[in-house]
Amino acid sequence: MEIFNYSFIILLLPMLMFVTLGLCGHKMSHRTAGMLGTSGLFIITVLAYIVAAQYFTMPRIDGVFATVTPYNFTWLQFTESLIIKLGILLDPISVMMLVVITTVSLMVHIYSLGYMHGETGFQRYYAFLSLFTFSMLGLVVATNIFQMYIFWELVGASSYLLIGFYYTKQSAVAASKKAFIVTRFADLGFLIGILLLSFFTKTFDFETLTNGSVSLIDTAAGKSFLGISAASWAMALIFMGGAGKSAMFPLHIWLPDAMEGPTPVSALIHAATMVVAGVYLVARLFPVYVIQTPDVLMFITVIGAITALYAAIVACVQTDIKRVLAFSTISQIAFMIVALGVCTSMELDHEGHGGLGYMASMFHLFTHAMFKALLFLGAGAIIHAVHSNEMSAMGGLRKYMPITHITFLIACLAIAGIPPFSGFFSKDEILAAAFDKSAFWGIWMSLVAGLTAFYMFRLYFNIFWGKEAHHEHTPHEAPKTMTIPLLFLAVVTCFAGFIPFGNFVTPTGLSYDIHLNWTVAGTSIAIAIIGIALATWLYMKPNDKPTRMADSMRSLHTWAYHRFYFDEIYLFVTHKIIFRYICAPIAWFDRHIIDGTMNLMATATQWASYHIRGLQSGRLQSYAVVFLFGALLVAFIVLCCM
Amino acid sequence: MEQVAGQIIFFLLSAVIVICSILAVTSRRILRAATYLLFVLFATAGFYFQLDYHFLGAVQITIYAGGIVVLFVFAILLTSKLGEKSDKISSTKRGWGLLAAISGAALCLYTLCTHDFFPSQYAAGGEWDMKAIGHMLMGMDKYQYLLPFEAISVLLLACIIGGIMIARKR
Amino acid sequence: MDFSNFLWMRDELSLLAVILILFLYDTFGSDKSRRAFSTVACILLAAQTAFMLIPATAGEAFGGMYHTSPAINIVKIVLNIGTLLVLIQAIPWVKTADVVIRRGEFFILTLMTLFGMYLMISSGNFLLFFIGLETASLPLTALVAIEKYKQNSYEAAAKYVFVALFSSSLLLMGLSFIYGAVGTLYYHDIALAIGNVTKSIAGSPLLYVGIVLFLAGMGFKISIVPFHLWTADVYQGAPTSITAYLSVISKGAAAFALMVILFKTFAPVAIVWQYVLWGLIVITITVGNLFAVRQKNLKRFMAFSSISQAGYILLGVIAGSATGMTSLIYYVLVYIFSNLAVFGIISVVENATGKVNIDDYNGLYRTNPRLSVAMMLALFSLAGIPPFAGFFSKFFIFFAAAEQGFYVLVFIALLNTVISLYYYLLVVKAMFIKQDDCAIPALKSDTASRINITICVIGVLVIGLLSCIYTAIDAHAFGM
Amino acid sequence: MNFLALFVLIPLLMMAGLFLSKEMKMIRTVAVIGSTLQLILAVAVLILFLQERAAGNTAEMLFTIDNPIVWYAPLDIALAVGVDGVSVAMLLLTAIVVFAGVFASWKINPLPKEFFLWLTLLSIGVYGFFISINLFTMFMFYEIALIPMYLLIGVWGSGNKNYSAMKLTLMLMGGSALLLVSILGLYFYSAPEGGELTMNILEIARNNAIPHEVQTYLFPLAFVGFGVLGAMFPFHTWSPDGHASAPTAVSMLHAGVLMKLGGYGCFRVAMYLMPWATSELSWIFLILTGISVVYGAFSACVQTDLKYINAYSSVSHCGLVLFALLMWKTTAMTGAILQMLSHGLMTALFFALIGMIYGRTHTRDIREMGGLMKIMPFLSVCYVIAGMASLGLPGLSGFIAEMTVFVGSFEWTDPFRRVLTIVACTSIVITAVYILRVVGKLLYGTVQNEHHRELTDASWWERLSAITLIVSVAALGMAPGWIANLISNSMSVISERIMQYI
Amino acid sequence: MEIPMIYYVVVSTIMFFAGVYGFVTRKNLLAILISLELMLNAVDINFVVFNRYLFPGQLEGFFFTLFAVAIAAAETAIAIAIIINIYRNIKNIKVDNLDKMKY
Repeated sequence: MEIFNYSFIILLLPMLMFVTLGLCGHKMSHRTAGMLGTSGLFIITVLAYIVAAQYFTMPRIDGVFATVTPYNFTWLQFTESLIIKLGILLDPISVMMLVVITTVSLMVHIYSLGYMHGETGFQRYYAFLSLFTFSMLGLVVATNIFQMYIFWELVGASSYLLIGFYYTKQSAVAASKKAFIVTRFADLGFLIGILLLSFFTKTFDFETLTNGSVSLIDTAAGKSFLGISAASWAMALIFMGGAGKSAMFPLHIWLPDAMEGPTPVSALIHAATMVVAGVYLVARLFPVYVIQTPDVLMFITVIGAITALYAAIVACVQTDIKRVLAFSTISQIAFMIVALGVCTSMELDHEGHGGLGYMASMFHLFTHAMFKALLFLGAGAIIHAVHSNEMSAMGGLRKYMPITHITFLIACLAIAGIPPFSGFFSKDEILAAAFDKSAFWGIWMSLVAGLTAFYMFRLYFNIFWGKEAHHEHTPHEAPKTMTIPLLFLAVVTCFAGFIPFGNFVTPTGLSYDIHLNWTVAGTSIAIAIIGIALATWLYMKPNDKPTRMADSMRSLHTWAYHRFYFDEIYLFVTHKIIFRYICAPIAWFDRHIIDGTMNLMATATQWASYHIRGLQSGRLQSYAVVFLFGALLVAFIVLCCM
Repeated sequence: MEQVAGQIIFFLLSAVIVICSILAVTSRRILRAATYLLFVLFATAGFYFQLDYHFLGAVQITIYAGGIVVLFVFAILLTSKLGEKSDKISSTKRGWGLLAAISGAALCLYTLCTHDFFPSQYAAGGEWDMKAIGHMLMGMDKYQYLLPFEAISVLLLACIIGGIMIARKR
Repeated sequence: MDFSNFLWMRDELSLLAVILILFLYDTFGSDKSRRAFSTVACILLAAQTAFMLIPATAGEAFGGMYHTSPAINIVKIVLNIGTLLVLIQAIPWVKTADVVIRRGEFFILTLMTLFGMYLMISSGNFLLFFIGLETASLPLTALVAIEKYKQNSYEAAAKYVFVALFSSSLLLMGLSFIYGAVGTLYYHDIALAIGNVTKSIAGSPLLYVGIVLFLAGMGFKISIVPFHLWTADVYQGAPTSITAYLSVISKGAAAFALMVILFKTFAPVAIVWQYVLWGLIVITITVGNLFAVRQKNLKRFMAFSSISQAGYILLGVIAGSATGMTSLIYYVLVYIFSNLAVFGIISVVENATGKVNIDDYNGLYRTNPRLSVAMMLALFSLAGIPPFAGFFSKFFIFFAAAEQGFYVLVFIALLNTVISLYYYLLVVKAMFIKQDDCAIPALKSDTASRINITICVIGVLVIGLLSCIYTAIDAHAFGM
Repeated sequence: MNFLALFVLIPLLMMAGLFLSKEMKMIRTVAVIGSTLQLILAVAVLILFLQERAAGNTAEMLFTIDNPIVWYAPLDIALAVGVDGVSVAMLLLTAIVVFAGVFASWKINPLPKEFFLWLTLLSIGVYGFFISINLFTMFMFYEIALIPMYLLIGVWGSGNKNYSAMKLTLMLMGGSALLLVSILGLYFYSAPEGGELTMNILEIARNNAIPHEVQTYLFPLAFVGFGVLGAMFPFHTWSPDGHASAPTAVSMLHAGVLMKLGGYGCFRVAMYLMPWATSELSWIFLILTGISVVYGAFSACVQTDLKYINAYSSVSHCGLVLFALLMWKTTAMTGAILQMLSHGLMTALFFALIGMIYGRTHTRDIREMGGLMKIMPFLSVCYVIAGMASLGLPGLSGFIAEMTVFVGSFEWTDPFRRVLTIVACTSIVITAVYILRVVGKLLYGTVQNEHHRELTDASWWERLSAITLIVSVAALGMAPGWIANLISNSMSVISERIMQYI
Repeated sequence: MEIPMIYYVVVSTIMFFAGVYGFVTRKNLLAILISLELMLNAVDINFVVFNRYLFPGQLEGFFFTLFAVAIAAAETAIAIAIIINIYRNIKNIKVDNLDKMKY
């Protein structure tokens, strides 16, 4: 549609920023580079808002916001039907994502001006940020699954580059490697899933896939593997890609380590945007999942639920504040995943609520992006002040950093689900959807919500209250560049819950008025308050209750502290098994057996050469004997054969 | 009668050839070996006479006995002391020799004996006329041998030059 | 008497004239005038070669005793070119004090062996063939011993003469068997007799054994395994020029003669000799290669290389077709240039420094780049690397063999080219890659060597690219 | 002659020029002018080709000569040339890599003249191979391309160079031995009974007269023959040693271009001419190449020598080329060619960078290096880009190639091919592992050796060399459409030929 | 009774292989040469006998023998020249001394 012709700038500009900063950045001053990047992003943000405004003010067709594809050109044609196109697809969720990404990214850009001040590689940092923004925007506006995969890989790479930004630090390098390889492994599943899906449906196009014109079930009918139908395999494998990016159990191990990156990066990539790509992916293909492969959706629910609980438990005992936030992120994303998983149909109106989870999930995605970015940026400000990630180095900071304190508290309240902060509304919808599906999931998720409130306030109290740690120099409030984003996000967090989200994003596209189910809401508020109260009791004032409690649940605590030893298992499998029992033997095999065979041929030639030298004895008469016997032998053979 | 005499002469010659051949290759005195060779060559000439190839027999005696054996004797006298006995042959060497000789002989005899020679009868053509032989040697047609005759002269010349070149001191 | 018979023999007669002139010149020329002897000999041979270039027609003389045809004429020209190159190459060597007194004999005997080869190739009768064979080998024994006070030289000569005599007696035995089985020694008549089904000679063991013994005798000349054992010792012991002559001319002539006889005479029993040759080719190439791999002495190395090359040459024989003949002649031609280039360089180095080991060539490129490059080109040609002539000749000979369906044989031969490449590369490695502080110093070669090596290198570079040579041979070749 | 012959003539003139030049400056000038001309020529051919196609010329091969110059008439050896989309792409690849290679060996020592002479000879072989459509000339150029390797590695190489050079040469020659047998066989069965035998690939294909049982023998010979050069398991072992020992430009040209001869030959000779055998026997080679893909990647994971890592990675990538070819769906085969191009460019880049790093640190052991990003940022960034290309980052060439291969291979429905495809897919993960391992150890982290701190970053010629390749990699990765079309048009012909046999 | 041809052939074969035995076992070069003469002579008998018994119409075997005898003489001459040369160099003619070049 022509009114969105300018939308390509949203993609082009960050790309240009990346190229400019990447190629010429080292010649610029820090200030120029930072300002260039930020102002570029500002333009994009404005454009994204204009797009959103225009899109959502468009007249609805049959009560639905039309899907708009302003650009879609052929990039690479595989076959007649399988074509990778690059284009821009605007529909409610992609427009919503555009807003989220640009907003958070802009905040992070501004914030980084202060946070990264004076770092070497400042220009590089902005270049990578631009690259990430570009990739992420490309991902959300993808018109087809292959375009999504392309940008999916690109966000992975930019995440790799940003996590490893402090490349002289061994742990950062290791973390970046881990993040990339784990997600890459998940992407393998994604790729195979795409291949399967496209093989059966003969298309990559999201529109074709989701508007019901091709049916995966029909085309893949009768094909099964290990008792599971090909359609389910395809969709489950695609989800595997999403699970990797969204750090779902058991592919979550990279995310806590990814906190080695600069904190704004964590806020942008590992909290607000990239990690929700998995959710976005499932949401994109939601019609396929919900209509054609509900069994996969069930599987998704289970994975999400396990992850949510697991991450929440682990988050309760971590001492590195960024890790707490990381596990909290995992847990919250799991909420979104569960919300999608519990959907039973596309319907979301007065007759049926089967699609409520979809709306809830997207809503939570939106709110979570804001308050989690806020949390991370706040944490960044704190780390900036105390130069440490450990809780033990903090405590009592509320006096020194009032703005940070307030904004952090708002975010904590939001994530804990206390009204009227945004988190309450979205989480409430999720719980409602879960209860809709079955009471089991509802209770389970409510429990996790309670844990969320607990660990968030444990974090909050440990940082801002409790015993004051010894500081080498007094912590001070962050500079303006850092506080402005905090304040902005805090404002958003406060009011985002009142956005009539259901009017914009629903599975069918039909408008839906969110109405709070007060039973569910009440329960969730109660649980949240219990959690907060517990945290207050334990952590508000310095005391030995936490230690005692940890002692009373020693083994659980240890296991949780070590994240249930998943890293160790992975390390064991990769280093001890794959490296030692696959790679090394193959390398050995290659050098000694394959190569050995080749060398053996050479050696055998030499050996033969050495051992037949006696033939050439130098003695005339033995020559004659050989001569004669040679002739006789030939004659004999001829006589025998003829 | 004549046939019987011929047979007796044949067996006599054969015996001389066989015995002297063996002695020629086993005698440890080199001069004796040369002498046995001479006997063999004479007996061969006898064969030729018996087969009515008198000219060939004469050539055999002239060239071999008159030429080659004399050459041998000169060479032997030049290179070895009189009465010198050569060393004993090692048994492996003899074993190889015997094996070579016997297996070779066996194979050749087998093929010769199994072959069905097609006229397989002695055709008493009698003695060829010397003039005819001379014409054949000098003729240019089929079954005439001017060209080999000329060619062998080149060979002999070459051997003379070569032999002199090697044998002379300078 | 029809003396016009001799007109068919213009090649032989002109060669004899050259020999005679040289003989008289050597005998009656003054010491001073004989200084130009080498040059004169080369010029005369060149002139004779030029004379032979006049196209010949096919025909036979002396009642079938003597044959000639354009193909045979081409072979003789090829042999002449080779001999000419050997003679040019020998010029600096015959100037050395030890040999100069035997200079006349060297040239005359060499040309006489060439005459013998002419007869071998042109004969139509086993008698003439045998005389030619002996003419081609007996003077060579004298030539091998030409440096008669050197241990290697006389040892080589003794080995050569005794093995030659042994092999020719076996060959004679074979011929006698053939004679006994067929009743004639004329090629044409033998072919008719064997081809005559009613006589059923073709199934006779006597004939087969005769052919095998004949092959063994020829195998000696071509140095086919297991009749090759003299080769290495003789090549090593003989003066380099003689080795060169033995390895290319003598071998090439014998191979061609063998081919002509097998084609013309034993075509009806082709299956027998083809199978025999099949086996012989395989072991020849393989054993030659295996021995070559571990040689230190370059001349001995070239001996084994030439043994394995003999196996390749026989691929043209086994094909038994016109293509086979073409590719064989072509192969020999290329082989002459490549091998003589190598021997030319060996003799330049040997004459100047007395070094013949491969290790002595370490670092040669740094001191003598041109020699090294020439050597490398020649070795690559021998190994069959494009774009040098050897690649084409190898390809064509494989082509000929494959045309007749000998794919397995071609395959084995090809695998052996890998081994052969290995040892040729060893020499290249010595020259180009290895470093040596006491490398052979920069040499100044004389005009004759330069001419020789230049001609050879040009030949190596050009023969393959000029298809007209192959086409010209192909136009006259004949098959079974 | 038509203008394709310039591909051979220009290098020949270049050799003449090099031969006559005396000093370093002159040598460089000649080399640069020559390689630039080649590049221009390759681009020109590409443009002309596209124009012809756009003009509706749908002949299988373009720029063929109507009456080829007959060279050896009795054997039907003619100087027949012609190009299709694949050859054009390959010519361009060669020209680019040669161009980059000249700059990468700017300071070659000792014997610079000889080095460039050999390098040029090598490129003649490669160009000649790609433009030939006569089996004989193809084979001839193939061998011409092989032999200079020996001296290039032997004289200018490093490490265990004698062994490597010999091994490489002999193994490749062994491969060409197999090849020759199959070429002879192809010729003798090239026409139906009584027809005129031919060496011309197009005519052989047109006749399509090779009996099936003959194909059964000839196909494996031809495929393995070329497969050796394509580093097919288990005939790949020349590659790690050879690449490790070769000098920079030679590794570049060898891995970048020469190995492509293998893949190109595999489809142009083995598959195109023997479609029946391809459809019958491809499963054997699919298994072997499938093993190559994974095996190479796994082996690369534990290597410590930079060049070994890259060589094994080449085994893996080139295995994917052959793998995709054997899937003989148009898409898969197109992917194979894209993979050839991609691998050619990025591996050349890799080797160039490794050479440059080695030239400074004098070690290639990743355990002895670290933190190079600080010391030589340009080279390090290039290395990261090369690594990203290798592990298939979108936007760089590796991605589109791999994806095309996988999508193409996935068109098969039988479980055998499907499982193999999935196995091959796993290589993208393993590739990531070893690439990141190297990047992590080599470029990131702290400086291992204090002496390395004094090292300098790339000089202008090194930059030029690397940038040329990076631009090509990125161009291919970002705008693959046109080149994929170029290739798939040519590939569909072959694919359809084989398809008729199932 | 006429003497069967095969008798002659048997004798010649025995002579030939006696020569082979001598060639292989003798140490003195001259003795080896003597053995060679036996071999050559044996073949001559073959030719003559085949000619006389089987193909008496032409004298091919006869002439072959004639020329072979001449060639044998030439061969002997050259061989003896070489042997004498060896004697001049090392003062003996033991074949064992001729194995300096090997392998």
